[in-house]
Amino acid sequence: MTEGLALIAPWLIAAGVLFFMAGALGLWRFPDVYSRLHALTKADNLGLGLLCLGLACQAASVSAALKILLVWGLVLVASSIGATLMASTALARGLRPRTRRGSRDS
Amino acid sequence: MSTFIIGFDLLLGAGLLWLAWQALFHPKPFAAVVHFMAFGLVMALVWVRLEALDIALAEAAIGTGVTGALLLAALGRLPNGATPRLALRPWQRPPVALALGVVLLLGLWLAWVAWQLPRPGLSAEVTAALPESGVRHPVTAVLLNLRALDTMLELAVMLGAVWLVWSLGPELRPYAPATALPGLPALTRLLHPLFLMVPAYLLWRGSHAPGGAFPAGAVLGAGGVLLLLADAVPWMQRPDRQPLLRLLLSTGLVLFLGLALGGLLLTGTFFAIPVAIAALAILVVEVAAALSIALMLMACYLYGEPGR
Amino acid sequence: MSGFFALLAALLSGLALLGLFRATSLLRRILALNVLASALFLLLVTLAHTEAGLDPVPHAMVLTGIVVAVSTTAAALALILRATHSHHDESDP
Amino acid sequence: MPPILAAMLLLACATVGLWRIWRGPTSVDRMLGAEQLSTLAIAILLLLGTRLAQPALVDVALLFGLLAAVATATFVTRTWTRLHEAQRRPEEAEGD
Repeated sequence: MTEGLALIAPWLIAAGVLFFMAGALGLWRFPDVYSRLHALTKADNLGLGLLCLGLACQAASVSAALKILLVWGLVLVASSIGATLMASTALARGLRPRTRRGSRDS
Repeated sequence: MSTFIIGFDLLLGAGLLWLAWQALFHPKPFAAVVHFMAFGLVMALVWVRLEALDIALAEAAIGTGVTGALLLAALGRLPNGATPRLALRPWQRPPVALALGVVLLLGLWLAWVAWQLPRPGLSAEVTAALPESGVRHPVTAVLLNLRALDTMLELAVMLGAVWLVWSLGPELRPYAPATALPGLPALTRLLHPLFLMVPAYLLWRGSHAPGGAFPAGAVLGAGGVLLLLADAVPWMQRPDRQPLLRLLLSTGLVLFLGLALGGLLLTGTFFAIPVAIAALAILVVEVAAALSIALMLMACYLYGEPGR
Repeated sequence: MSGFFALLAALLSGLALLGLFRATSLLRRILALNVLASALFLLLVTLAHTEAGLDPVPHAMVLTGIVVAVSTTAAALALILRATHSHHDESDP
Repeated sequence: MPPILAAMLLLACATVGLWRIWRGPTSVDRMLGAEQLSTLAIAILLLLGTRLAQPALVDVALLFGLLAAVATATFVTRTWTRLHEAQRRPEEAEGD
């Protein structure tokens, strides 16, 4: 059981880093605020989740593993609600989502 | 391995310099403030790298959190627009460049002089005094027993800042948000248990590991700021609760003074805490100091006296 | 290694002084003061690495310094807000 | 994947956040850049915490997570308020 966890942990961490890179790519290249918000919150939280799972598999004790997972849960709550707050404020302030090719960047 | 660490250091240093440069010279004030918040974040990583975990905790809570919130709240009230660039006439450029060069050289020279100073340090003395201080973590021992006078004066400075902010006039009422934000109360409710649990944990850890009253008070204060944002602490504005608020604000300082005078009575020396009660006394003072720091941060955030 | 961080602190404080002198807005001056404070904290903590191990006294000083820095920032921001608001009240009516 | 290599890759991702904070164009973009940096810092701290066997690093990561929420909430309730609404066209509403 423990050996299986130790075997799977590096792959989980690598997958997490991959998702972080995908989020960074989205933040860099996506055309408007809303798509960048989408890319960042989804990819980063998934990346952090996989990374936390991998690190929790390697953790020294169950309580340490639980604390690492607590960090993930906290970031998940904070960034998902934060994304909603920012998106609705941006919409109310008149930033229009990009709808078709050729429309201007917001 | 060590190449990796050197690369890590270089990246951190380059990031810090870039962020500081942009925080000071980016034309837009909002961008400057966000750069400064990111600067605090990278600074916390630097503290971790330098094995100063107490400072990393305090910087994470205060440098990025509370200072950033203060600056962002102030930005919303300041007239916006890019700040005017400093216009220099052609003949002014050489002397200004000369002055800047001299300043940079002076900074380097001062750092070099400080670097060359003999550094015996006080770690041996602190380690020797640790058994009599009542705690096992040297930084907490220095803060609350060995150099407790500094900490008390620091609380007094903070109270003075609150006094100054409140004396300027009534609380500045916030402008309405751009839209209804139903997520905000949910965020507050979900995060609130953590904002109470984490400071308690940090206080408990402070006696034997990095933690203690300053990070705990800062985290509690940040939680209080979140409550203020969601309008969840109406009692702070009620006129009949003002005496209670003032009492709580000064609790940390008053208990510290009581400890100092108690030491004077019991042992004949100002701030000499008897070993037998040191652990308990430090714990009580730490709890009161954390509570006061949290409330003082919230009080500063109102930018004026509430209930007036 | 710690020489690198001392150099970084010197560069940061030079940058902060430069920003402090060239700033045209009060908010920028506050940012510059905060960067300067961080640079000095960095220098202090770097100097706390001695042959005998970590010196806890500079660490405690920096901890109190961080809290003092945030309270000065709050007081200065409150002063700036009051100054700009009274200016508007005079010019508006 | 060795943790140090993972940490280096995450630091490489951080350059995108730095660029986004500098470039904007809107203030939400800048806040997003800062949020990405804080998530990356949490990930790096957790990696280093297990690598160096320093459990206190997890506490620092926890604080980063808590205070990112405070920054976002302040931004939407205090900075991007109705104050400056009438002063410019909505397309360039940068809130700076």
